[in-house]
Amino acid sequence: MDFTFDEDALLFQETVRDFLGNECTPEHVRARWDVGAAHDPALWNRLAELGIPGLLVPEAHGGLGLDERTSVLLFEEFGRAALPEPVIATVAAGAPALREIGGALADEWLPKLAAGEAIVAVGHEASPFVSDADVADLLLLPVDDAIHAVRPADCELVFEPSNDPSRRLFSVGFDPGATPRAAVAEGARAVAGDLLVRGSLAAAAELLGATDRMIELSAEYTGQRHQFGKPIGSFQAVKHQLADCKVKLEYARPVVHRAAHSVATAHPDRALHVSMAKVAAGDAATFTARRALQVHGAIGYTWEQDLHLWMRRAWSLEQAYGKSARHRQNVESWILAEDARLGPGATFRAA
Amino acid sequence: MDFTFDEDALLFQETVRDFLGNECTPEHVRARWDVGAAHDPALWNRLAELGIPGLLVPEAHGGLGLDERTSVLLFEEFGRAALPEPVIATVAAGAPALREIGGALADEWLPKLAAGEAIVAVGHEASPFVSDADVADLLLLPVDDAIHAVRPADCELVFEPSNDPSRRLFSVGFDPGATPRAAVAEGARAVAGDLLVRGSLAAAAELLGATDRMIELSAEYTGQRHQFGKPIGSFQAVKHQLADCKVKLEYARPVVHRAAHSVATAHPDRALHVSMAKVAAGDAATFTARRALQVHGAIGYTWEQDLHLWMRRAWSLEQAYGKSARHRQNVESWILAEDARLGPGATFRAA
Amino acid sequence: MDLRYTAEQDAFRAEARAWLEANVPKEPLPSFDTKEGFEAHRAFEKELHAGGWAMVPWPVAYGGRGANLLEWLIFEEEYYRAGAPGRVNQNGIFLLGPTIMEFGTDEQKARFLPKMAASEEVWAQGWSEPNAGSDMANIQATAVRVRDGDGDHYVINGQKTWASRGAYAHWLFGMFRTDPESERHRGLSFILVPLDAPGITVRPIEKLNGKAAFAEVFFDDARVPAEHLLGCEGKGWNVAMATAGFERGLMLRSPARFQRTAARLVELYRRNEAECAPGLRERVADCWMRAEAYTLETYRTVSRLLAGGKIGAEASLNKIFWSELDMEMHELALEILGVRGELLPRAPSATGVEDWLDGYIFALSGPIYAGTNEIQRNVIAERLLGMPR
Amino acid sequence: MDLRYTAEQDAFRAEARAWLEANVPKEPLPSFDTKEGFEAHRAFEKELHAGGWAMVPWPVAYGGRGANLLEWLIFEEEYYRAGAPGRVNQNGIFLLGPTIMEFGTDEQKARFLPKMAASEEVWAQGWSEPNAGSDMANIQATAVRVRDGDGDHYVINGQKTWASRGAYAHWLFGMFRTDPESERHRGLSFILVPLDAPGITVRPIEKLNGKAAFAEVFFDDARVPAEHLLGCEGKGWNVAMATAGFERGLMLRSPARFQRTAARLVELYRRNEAECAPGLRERVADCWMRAEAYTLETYRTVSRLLAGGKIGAEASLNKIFWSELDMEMHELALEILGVRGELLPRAPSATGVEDWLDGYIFALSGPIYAGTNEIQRNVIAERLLGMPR
Repeated sequence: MDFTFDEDALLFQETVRDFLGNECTPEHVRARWDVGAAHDPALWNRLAELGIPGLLVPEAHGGLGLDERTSVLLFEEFGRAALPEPVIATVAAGAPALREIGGALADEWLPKLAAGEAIVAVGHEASPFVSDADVADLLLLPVDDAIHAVRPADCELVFEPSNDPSRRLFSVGFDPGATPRAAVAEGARAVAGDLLVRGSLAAAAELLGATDRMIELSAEYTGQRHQFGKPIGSFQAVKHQLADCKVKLEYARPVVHRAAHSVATAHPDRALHVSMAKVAAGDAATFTARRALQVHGAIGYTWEQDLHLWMRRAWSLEQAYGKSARHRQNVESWILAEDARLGPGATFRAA
Repeated sequence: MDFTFDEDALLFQETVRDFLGNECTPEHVRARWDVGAAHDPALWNRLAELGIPGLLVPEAHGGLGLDERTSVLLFEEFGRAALPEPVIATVAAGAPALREIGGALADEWLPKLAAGEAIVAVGHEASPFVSDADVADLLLLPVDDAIHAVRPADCELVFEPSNDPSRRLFSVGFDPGATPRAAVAEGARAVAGDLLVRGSLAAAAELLGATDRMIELSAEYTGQRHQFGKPIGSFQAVKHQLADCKVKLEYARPVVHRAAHSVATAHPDRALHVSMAKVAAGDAATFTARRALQVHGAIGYTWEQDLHLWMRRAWSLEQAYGKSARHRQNVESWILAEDARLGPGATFRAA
Repeated sequence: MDLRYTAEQDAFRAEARAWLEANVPKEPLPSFDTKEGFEAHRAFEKELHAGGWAMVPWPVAYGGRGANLLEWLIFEEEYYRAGAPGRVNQNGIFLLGPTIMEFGTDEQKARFLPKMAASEEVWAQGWSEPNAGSDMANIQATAVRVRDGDGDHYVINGQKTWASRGAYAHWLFGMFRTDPESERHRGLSFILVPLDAPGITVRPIEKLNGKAAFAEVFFDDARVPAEHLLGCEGKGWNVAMATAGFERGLMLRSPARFQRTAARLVELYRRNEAECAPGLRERVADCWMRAEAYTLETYRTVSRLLAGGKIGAEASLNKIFWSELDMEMHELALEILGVRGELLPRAPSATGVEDWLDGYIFALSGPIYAGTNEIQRNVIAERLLGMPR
Repeated sequence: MDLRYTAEQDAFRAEARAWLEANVPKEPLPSFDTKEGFEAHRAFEKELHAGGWAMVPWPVAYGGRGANLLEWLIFEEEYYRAGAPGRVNQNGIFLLGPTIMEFGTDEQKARFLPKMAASEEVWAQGWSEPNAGSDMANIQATAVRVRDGDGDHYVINGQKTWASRGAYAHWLFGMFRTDPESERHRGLSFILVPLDAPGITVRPIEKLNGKAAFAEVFFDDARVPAEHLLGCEGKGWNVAMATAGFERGLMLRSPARFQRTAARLVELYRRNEAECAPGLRERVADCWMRAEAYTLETYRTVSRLLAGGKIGAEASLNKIFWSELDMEMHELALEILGVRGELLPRAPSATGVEDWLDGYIFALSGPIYAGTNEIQRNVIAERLLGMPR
């Protein structure tokens, strides 16, 4: 029993944090918004140099062969930087799904994905939309018992603009009976389930990073902003709002980390653990978005101030890969089942 | 359209407030607790001198012949004083029920009730228990379509101690087929319904008074108690908790007052309006009980300090005549009905 | 206490309803935070004025209808019931208008009120400065009185910010420091400023939805005739406090607005109930009850005012109550909309999302503007509960 | 990261479970806030000690088991799983014991720890004074060092209050002002006081449920041998801060307690679901998730400590999290119980109400004691977020 991360994982996190601190600045994010795009091929190439796209791709396919016990830390950094790249779909959800489908599809696409040469977008039952379908090279679309691998060019894509310009949603016109398909994986219900679970986990990790950043920005701003002759951060009304955010964040974090462990080790309850993580991180982030705005006051309400880059991420990631309400219902069903094992000692037990 | 109270009603309220300030002190309440009783016949007699028992009894039966547009203000005072007398059952619910049943039962009991010589306890569908059945002279027990008037001595009464020693609950062993009855009013479902509505309204009004008193006690105490060299009431963390209580109180008050008007004028939506009142007042009171305790700190947590006299009233009145959850469900059903009239302009319209 | 409308009040309502049904645009106007929308709203305000409905509670002499506050409540109910456009002129109707009536000279009343009523002149607020937000007494923009060949003027320098309607308005009202030696609340004056005067630069600020809800206004030796001083020189704080009271209190946030939102919320829930988590039902009911409570409290206050009462620090209770309610109603609506809650209305799949997202973003500003809710809680504790400063 | 128990940890759990199954009383003991219950709990503590389970994480030399913190967590899980009695000795095990191990002399360790482990001596806390609650540095009780014919002593005067376990305990630990010229945090000393010494009067205080949870303690020239000073004279604040860290943090509120409450809450909901408002379901799930989060965070912290980390201001996060969770779980349970929620357990109709009402009243004190949650929020803001004082 050891809840600490490996040194290597922590070191990788630090590297990515430094990298994004330089490369994915608020100016970068705004520049992407201004051109009406989120994905930046140049930045993606540099992420590929760090091995990010192939994080979870087996070494045999050119990836780093790591698991969620490392990637969860990096997704926290993606959230902290409000990185507008399709990392959840391609890196966290798509690559493992291809790995699990295996065969020729995996052999063809995993090396390209790991090399940063292919972007994968994914569908799942928690949303009618597919993010970043327009910049993807391959779509993985679960229908009933099968996962269909389709080229975006063979589908009709309809842009569905979201409140978060970093989130590029599309309705995908796809007819299993008519649309040409690159491949079809039959009997892939479990793979499709895991795809959603993995996407939720990555979204939860990004939510942690976004929350942390909003708290940081708010503590900084309120430490500088003076009213009534002192920094507003010295007023309890401001302090206590941010303290509450910090409590929520620090009690969401271990839930997300445990979920990462469960996914990495194929724990039979991983879907439950990820639902708990998504709820905890989503609640922390939306709670914090509101308080961060409140303590910023009017300045936080402007387009110019950077705070809303993270507020929008908080709102849209709460939506992504299943809203809190959906995940909470998973938890409700689980704990109310006749044979649920609850209580002291049950936390780390297999089902 | 006039939402102000009559001068007479306001004057009566002031009189009762002064009276109870002298007669129903915390010491009085504690003394009743110590003897294991709530009702004090001596105090009841003095209340009768003010006309309280017969507030809603027609003048023809020896009462004051007032309506809820006066009594709602007095019940607020009963709550402010944490009065442990059976006023809700006898004065607010029992007397109007007898009046509506009419006939010999009313002719016999209303004059006694108005003179302070009879106490009435009531049953209703929102609770399996009957308050103060042991000190009552008559029980009104609705069963199916009838209201049974029964003498307590003819029933088996089992004491069910509550967290609030001022609240004396009893299970009443009553069998319509076997227990001797003073009278039976058949076809009295509507009367039984109004009995519960009137009890809920009075409980809501008492909750307002208890809330007001808890806020007052808390503002007083925190203004005196010094920590870190200043009164703790000067800290925002304390101020803002009490400010939130005050907001809840002041937005519950008009809801209760409107409900009183609806009951007094037999508005077709009076049950809805009373449910809204009970929810608003119950939420304000339980919310305030928690914050009042928190700002008092450890001293509030002792038996010696008076705060808990009102905290217990808040908790037990929230239970009385239908918990908030029950009343909230009434509101839900009403607003979600196909033909509900909602929106601007609908507030004062009859159904 | 009698909570029934009189026959006169019913007739007034019927008259308002009939006019509104005939005149309210069938399609929503574009946002008044765009130039096009600003003018469209202004055109509708002119129609309102022509119909005699622009300034319902104002005296007839200034272009109003001379109605009492209860009639005003009834009008507002009908206005929101009809889904009529937001009032681009609200700074005039609800804030500056009543302030001028209380503090203005006869000349000022005659000069400003009728044009305000007719929406010939639309007003921006100029309260805040970069260092005077919650701390409204920390105003640094100066107005120096100069009597020279051009007459008696104030020469204004400094900066205002968060001027609502500032991007397109014609005039701005605000406080300026006329006594350079003064501090805090003293030495401030309330001045009415034409935004087209030389030396004034308006820079629109985009709010969270990317629209120009407000503006920064820069003053560089801008000259304003001294007769545009409202109230006494150096006593601007008193004038402003009256205006702020109007803002927090009764006039600006009429209950009908929240009742309409609450009714739409119930409707939205009804349409989407099957997909909602079971707990949403009681949250919807709770919001509806709070909107009713706000209505009832407003009727109670109006009755009290009509009986000769005054409104004071209670306005701070209002501010907290409506701003939190509004935010929660919109939050809940987005929750009900589920995955479609994040779509912009122009998204092809956004059928039925209405304007809840934009409304949410607007609602988020409620606890901030017109004095943050933190400031209001201080006021409640200190002035209503008597707690120590 | 490896979140699986080792074979050794599983074996440890099995051993603890077996012992507890054999030894935990089948019927609940009376409340330790009564004299009878105090002695019954003390008798059970002695059994625990005899079985080697009294002070699991303490060194063997002092009567402990020498287990590491992870094993301690496992033991606690089994302890709560077994429904074993509350620890009347908790002030010793979790607070004073670790403090003496850190600051005590070898003589003090030998004198106090074994008797504490064996529950021969039960300890009360003596932090608060009438004017030193949240403001813990405002201590006024004095201890004057006197060397005379009777030896080297402190002569203590003043008053302590809210001394938990104070009504029946044998000893009290607390801070006293040894430097009469000093102010605030300086000049305080941490002294161990036998409550049977002449000049000491203990007055039990009844808490909200009418039981004597704590006491006032009056000191009137009470003499305490100088060797009962813990740590350096005048440095009591540092000692106390370490103790307070233990109190807020890891040791006292083991996650198993909240997991057990959460599991009972789920069970209660399952039994009463038919009568519950639909929204309660998600609140129950939410509470259960928070209890799990508290468990996970504790395992994370223990892993960090075992790897050589330290615990600091994070303890304030704990305090807020568990105290609010505990209160909400009990509130929710009473909500589920509906009209029976207000009944005392001895009421004839109180079947199935268990001890939720008493638990609620206990839980209400959580946000107050061990440093109010308001104080903890200040600590979080200032020390974890770097916000200005």
